[in-house]
Amino acid sequence: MKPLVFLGIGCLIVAILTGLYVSDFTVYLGDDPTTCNNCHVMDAVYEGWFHAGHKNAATCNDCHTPHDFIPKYFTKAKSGFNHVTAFTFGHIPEPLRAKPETDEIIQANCVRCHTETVSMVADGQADSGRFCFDCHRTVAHGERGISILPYQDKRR
Amino acid sequence: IFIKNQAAPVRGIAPLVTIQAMEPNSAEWGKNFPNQYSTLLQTADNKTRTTYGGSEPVQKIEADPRLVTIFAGNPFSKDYKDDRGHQNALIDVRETNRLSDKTPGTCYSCKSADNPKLWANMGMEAYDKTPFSEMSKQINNPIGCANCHEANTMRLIITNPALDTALKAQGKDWHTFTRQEMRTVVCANCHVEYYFQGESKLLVFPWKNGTTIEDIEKYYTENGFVDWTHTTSGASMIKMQHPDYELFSASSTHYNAGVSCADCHMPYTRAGAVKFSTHNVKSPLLEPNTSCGACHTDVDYVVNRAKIIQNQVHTTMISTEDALVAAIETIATSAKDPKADPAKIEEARKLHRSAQLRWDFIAAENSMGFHNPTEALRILASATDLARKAQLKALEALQPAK
Amino acid sequence: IFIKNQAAPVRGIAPLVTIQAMEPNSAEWGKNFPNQYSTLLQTADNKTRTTYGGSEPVQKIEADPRLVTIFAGNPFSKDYKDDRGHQNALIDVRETNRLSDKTPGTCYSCKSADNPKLWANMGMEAYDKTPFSEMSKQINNPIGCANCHEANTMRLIITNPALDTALKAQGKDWHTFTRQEMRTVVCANCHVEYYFQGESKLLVFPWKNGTTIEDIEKYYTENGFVDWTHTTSGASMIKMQHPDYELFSASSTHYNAGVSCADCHMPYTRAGAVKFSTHNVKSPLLEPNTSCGACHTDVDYVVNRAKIIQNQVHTTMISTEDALVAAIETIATSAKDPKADPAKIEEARKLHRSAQLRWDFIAAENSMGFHNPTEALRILASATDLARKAQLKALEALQPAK
Ligand code: HEC
Ligand code: HEC
Ligand code: HEC
Ligand code: HEC
Ligand code: HEC
Ligand code: HEC
Ligand code: HEC
Ligand code: HEC
Ligand code: HEC
Ligand code: HEC
Ligand code: HEC
Ligand code: HEC
Ligand code: HEC
Ligand code: HEC
Ligand SMILES: [Ca+2]
Ligand SMILES: [Ca+2]
Repeated sequence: MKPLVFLGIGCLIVAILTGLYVSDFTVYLGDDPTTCNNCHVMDAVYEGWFHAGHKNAATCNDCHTPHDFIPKYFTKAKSGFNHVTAFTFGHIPEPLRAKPETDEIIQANCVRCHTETVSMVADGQADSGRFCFDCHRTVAHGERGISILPYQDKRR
Repeated sequence: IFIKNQAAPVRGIAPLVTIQAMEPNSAEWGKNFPNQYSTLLQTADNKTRTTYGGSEPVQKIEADPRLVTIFAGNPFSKDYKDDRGHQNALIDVRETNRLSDKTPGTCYSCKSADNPKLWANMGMEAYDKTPFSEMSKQINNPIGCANCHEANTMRLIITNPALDTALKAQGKDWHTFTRQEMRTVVCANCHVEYYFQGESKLLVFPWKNGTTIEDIEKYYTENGFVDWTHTTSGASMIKMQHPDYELFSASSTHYNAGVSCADCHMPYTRAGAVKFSTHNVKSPLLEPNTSCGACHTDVDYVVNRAKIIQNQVHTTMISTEDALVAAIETIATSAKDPKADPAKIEEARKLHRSAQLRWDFIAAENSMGFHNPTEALRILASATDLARKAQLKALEALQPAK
Repeated sequence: IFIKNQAAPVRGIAPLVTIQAMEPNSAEWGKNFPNQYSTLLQTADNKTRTTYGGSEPVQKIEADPRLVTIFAGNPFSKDYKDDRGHQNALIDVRETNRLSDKTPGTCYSCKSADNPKLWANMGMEAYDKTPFSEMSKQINNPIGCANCHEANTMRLIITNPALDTALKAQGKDWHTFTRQEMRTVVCANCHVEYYFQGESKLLVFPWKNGTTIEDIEKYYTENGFVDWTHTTSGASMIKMQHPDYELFSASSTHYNAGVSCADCHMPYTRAGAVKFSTHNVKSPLLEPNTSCGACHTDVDYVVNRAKIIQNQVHTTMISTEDALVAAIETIATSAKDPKADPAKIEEARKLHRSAQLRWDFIAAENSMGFHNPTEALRILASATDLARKAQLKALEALQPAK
């Protein structure tokens, strides 16, 4: 009996470690944008970011994760889990779309960096019900349809 | 939480002086908000024309003489200029040839920052009953902060009681609107179709059935209102006035996408590191980079599309006018004929009214269709059809009954 | 399996077998490209309807009986179905009641992957001269890879000589087009207005003056072409056929923004980790998330706008049809009257032709105006005006000369 249990636990550990290894676990701890681009389903957003205004200003995590330590790693763990399971089991939504929580996180990060600029207009007198990127639609990832679709050249 | 995540004091609005409720003098408010005030003053001096808009007071009835026939019997056949910046509102309403001895105070409703206080003190009924020349004594300030903002909080509010009533009649309460909605609705204080109700000339917006052209026509048909009798065709007419808000909000692309009037007409501008809403309200085509550029990266492309749309609407509108003129003249000729069937002439006149109020909904609107391109063209197409049907009916009136 | 980025060789095009130039059998090409092939086959079985489109072969003349009057004397008054997927092209052209003994081979031009090879071997003139029933023997494959691609390189190419000629007549050479342009132009092999020139029934696209409706009308007026004589009004008519490309490319919002037919009708889909263009070409409203979602974040919003646009166009189109029917009947009545002025009747017929070819440009186009909303409505508005003018002219023909 006992050896079997140990064998089972051993297998589980091996399975988890293999999982962590093949999914390149450690890279999720850092801030390098190429981490995200590890998944070629993210090619297009990576390319879009690379060519848009913020490349020199902000990496993926500057916008996509909260900037307090604990929420940051919680978000990383949660979305990392979503990412890996989605990718491993093939439930890849078509097209990729930011979730509502993601939108809130991004918005907070826009304001975090641009506090002074928006101090007069983002005064919260009433909920404006929209995001910075409703107007600034292309700052992060460039034009949609050009960036979100891969391998396409623009007509003009 | 994240949207409202800044503590109030950091938000940049640090009032220097306290403003009286409904303060009519914008210069007072300007002490706290110099950028907004100085840009508001700039609306006085805008001069540039665009293809179909801009800030020159072009005389429309000279530019397009069909309008003289179309408005026969109405003051608009005498004087009808393109609008210009908010600072000119008072000058322009006083100088127009459309005024007469009978003009009521109501004509000041959308021209002055004195109104909120006057309405609060004397009530809108009394205000509207007072003759225009009489009211002039109490009106000193053009459009200003008090028309759009609550003092000190700077919240956008509805200041025109007619709008409050019109929204209530549709079961809507503007106090529940989001900030983004207010950035549109605050313009509806003025940029809307209106009429003067009854003897007291009370300002009313005809929205009880809704705000589409069909809803508005139904409203006027039900309550029997007539603006004037067309002196050539004899039809009982409605004059439409600046239904910018109604056309825009009729499910246009931009309205449905949550874009507001202020997004295009009061885009953010920078003064130093801080951005604020420019209060130099004018044609967005004069500065499309700020106006359209935040949302549309390829500004040349959108400006070009806007031109194409305006040209399509303009061509169609001119065809509608030709059809209206033909209808008016045919009705006049038939009506003079003693053999004409009076019932059919009456039908022709009703068709003329229906056609023209549709056309005017688009013609009196100020964007040459851009605010809602497909709705504008749909309405013009049906206006043309109705005008031609009026003409056909007038001819039919001369046919011997079978 | 999917875990890491796939190595380059597995992602790209690694041909297993070499394909003969212009190979008519898509199954052969399918050995190299199973995803494209299997999705192409799916076009055989699409059945779902949308409000104005989809893949059911709805009989339009039953759904809208005005069409029987409008097409009086033309085969379209007998059989006019909604189109369906590319795999059905051969079945549908063979089964339609529009065929007669005189139908030329030309009717196969847009229905089969056998064409490129046949045109190369026998020349288009000979192909078009051969009677339809005769050509049937050599046509075995529905639309397939050879209609759009060069073998092995898989480059998009123009395979229909009529398109090559039409572009040349405008001074354009498709070899210089970008890949994104080809993603639209390849559809223009077929989704365009055409006519059969002269006795040999040569396939020609009427684009010498340009591709707007006004350009096309001018072309037909200049060369005197007549599709058929309207049996009720007696007018010399033009039947428009599927000008999807012409309407879309008339400065529509999406065309000007650089969007191609394939972006909406062949969006990228994923099979495993591989992305490819779906070849199951159909209504994008059936899968808006993949189709519109690639560019628009709020898919519900755009689908809703598309519905609003289609409804506006449909309402307007029905008014145009009512006007056309009225014109046709009035001309017929007047023409029978011995007192009618024949010159005026002729003018009325010309107006009928002009009105109807405009209406048909939008009616025969397949998106209920969505491909170019404002242009569609502009054209319908002028079609209505012209139809009513035709009716007025026919009445005028009965008036005693002054
Ligand atoms: C293992 C492959 C992979 C890696 C590495 C990866 N992603 Fe993703 N990403 C995906 C997949 C698959 C989805 C779609 C699944 C979903 O919507 O949850 C996705 C969806 C997203 C979304 C949209 C959904 C949401 O959560 O709002 C965002 C934003 C995102 N990724 C950001 C990132 C960032 C930032 C990184 C780097 C820190 C990253 N991704 C790394 C595979 C990956
Ligand atoms: C400057 C801020 C910023 C940076 C830097 C940034 N993003 Fe984003 N990201 C956004 C915004 C804004 C959106 C759109 C959210 C929306 O429209 O709801 C977005 C959306 C996404 C989405 C969802 C796709 C979509 O179109 O909704 C993915 C996936 C994503 N980002 C991944 C990344 C990756 C990977 C990187 C780094 C290569 C990155 N982002 C860098 C701001 C940023
Ligand atoms: C990590 C800090 C950071 C974050 C997060 C960030 N920005 Fe920026 N942003 C910058 C910096 C630094 C620049 C100046 C970049 C330059 O000039 O190259 C900039 C430039 C801009 C500009 C002007 C340049 C352009 O591309 O048009 C806009 C607009 C802007 N940001 C909006 C946003 C919005 C909207 C978000 C959230 C989606 C955001 N930013 C998130 C740091 C940030
Ligand atoms: C209603 C549309 C709109 C919204 C919402 C909006 N912006 Fe802007 N923003 C603009 C416009 C227009 C400008 C251009 C001002 C100029 O260049 O004069 C601008 C300018 C900026 C700039 C300066 C760019 C530069 O070139 O230096 C930054 C940074 C910025 N916005 C960030 C934000 C952030 C952060 C938010 C959310 C709190 C936000 N914006 C919300 C319209 C908007
Ligand atoms: C998406 C951008 C946009 C929105 C939103 C918008 N407008 Fe406009 N507006 C325009 C354009 C473009 C013109 C045409 C200007 C021209 O022809 O020069 C215009 C013209 C006008 C004019 C005439 C200006 C002139 O030059 O004489 C007025 C008045 C006006 N709009 C008021 C409004 C009101 C009120 C609202 C909201 C109910 C609104 N607009 C919403 C873009 C917009
Ligand atoms: C208190 C009434 C009132 C309010 C509120 C109001 N307007 Fe006006 N608006 C006017 C009048 C009156 C004029 C014409 C002034 C003239 O021609 O002398 C005008 C003119 C304009 C013009 C033409 C300017 C030009 O240079 O041609 C634009 C654009 C405009 N308004 C947009 C707006 C927008 C956008 C809002 C809301 C943010 C708004 N208005 C709110 C009354 C108002
Ligand atoms: C419900 C608000 C409202 C009322 C009431 C109103 N106006 Fe206006 N007026 C406007 C707006 C908005 C504009 C700018 C838009 C336009 O001209 O279409 C304007 C523009 C004008 C202009 C300048 C452009 C032109 O048409 O020559 C004059 C003059 C004018 N009004 C006179 C009057 C007179 C006279 C009355 C009374 C019969 C009146 N207004 C009542 C809102 C109003
Ligand atoms: C025609 C209507 C109108 C008038 C008149 C007007 N405002 Fe505004 N104002 C607006 C709108 C719309 C906004 C945008 C509010 C928002 O985004 O919530 C605004 C915003 C503001 C803000 C917030 C910061 C910003 O720039 O977005 C201040 C402060 C302000 N106005 C001050 C003034 C002052 C001072 C005056 C008079 C000198 C004035 N306004 C006159 C319509 C008006
Ligand atoms: C606050 C954001 C915003 C502003 C400001 C804005 N737009 Fe748009 N515009 C949109 C959105 C959202 C759409 C809908 C299509 C989409 O989802 O991309 C759109 C669509 C359009 C279209 C396609 C619709 C059609 O009928 O062809 C044109 C053209 C256009 N805009 C022109 C302009 C012009 C010109 C201006 C400035 C006067 C402007 N826009 C200002 C957000 C905006
Ligand atoms: C921006 C997206 C878009 C583009 C680009 C586009 N279409 Fe469409 N197309 C649509 C929509 C939406 C419909 C309406 C479908 C419906 O009503 O179900 C449609 C309908 C059609 C139909 C009829 C489909 C049916 O359901 O019966 C055909 C055929 C067609 N398009 C061909 C073309 C061709 C050829 C081009 C290029 C010249 C093109 N389309 C470009 C979106 C597009
Ligand atoms: C070789 C000629 C040819 C080419 C090339 C062609 N089509 Fe078609 N298409 C047809 C024919 C014929 C039909 C109708 C078949 C039937 O009804 O049996 C059709 C039908 C369609 C339909 C209606 C499908 C449905 O289910 O209702 C769409 C959408 C369509 N085509 C889009 C396109 C697009 C987009 C392209 C270019 C990428 C294209 N077509 C290229 C000939 C062609
Ligand atoms: C220039 C290319 C072209 C030529 C030539 C052509 N067609 Fe088509 N045909 C199409 C396209 C594209 C469609 C799908 C779009 C549509 O139905 O509007 C189609 C659809 C059809 C359909 C199915 C829908 C319907 O209308 O019932 C039939 C049947 C058909 N064609 C018969 C014919 C006949 C018969 C001829 C010769 C008189 C012919 N076609 C010539 C391109 C062509
Ligand atoms: C109706 C026209 C049409 C037909 C028929 C057609 N294709 Fe395509 N095909 C296209 C278009 C458009 C593209 C997009 C090309 C691009 O993006 O450059 C494409 C792309 C491709 C690609 C490139 C990868 C991709 O998916 O984008 C391959 C491989 C391909 N097709 C194979 C085939 C095969 C095999 C067949 C026959 C089974 C076929 N095609 C039939 C129009 C067609
Ligand atoms: C390849 C990119 C792309 C695709 C795919 C696409 N669009 Fe668009 N769409 C655009 C662009 C670009 C504009 C122009 C406005 C802008 O610049 O934001 C636009 C504008 C629009 C507008 C506003 C124009 C108007 O006339 O009201 C609507 C509605 C719209 N799209 C609906 C759709 C629908 C429905 C689909 C799918 C059938 C679709 N789009 C697919 C890129 C695209
Ligand atoms: Ca003006
Ligand atoms: Ca179909």
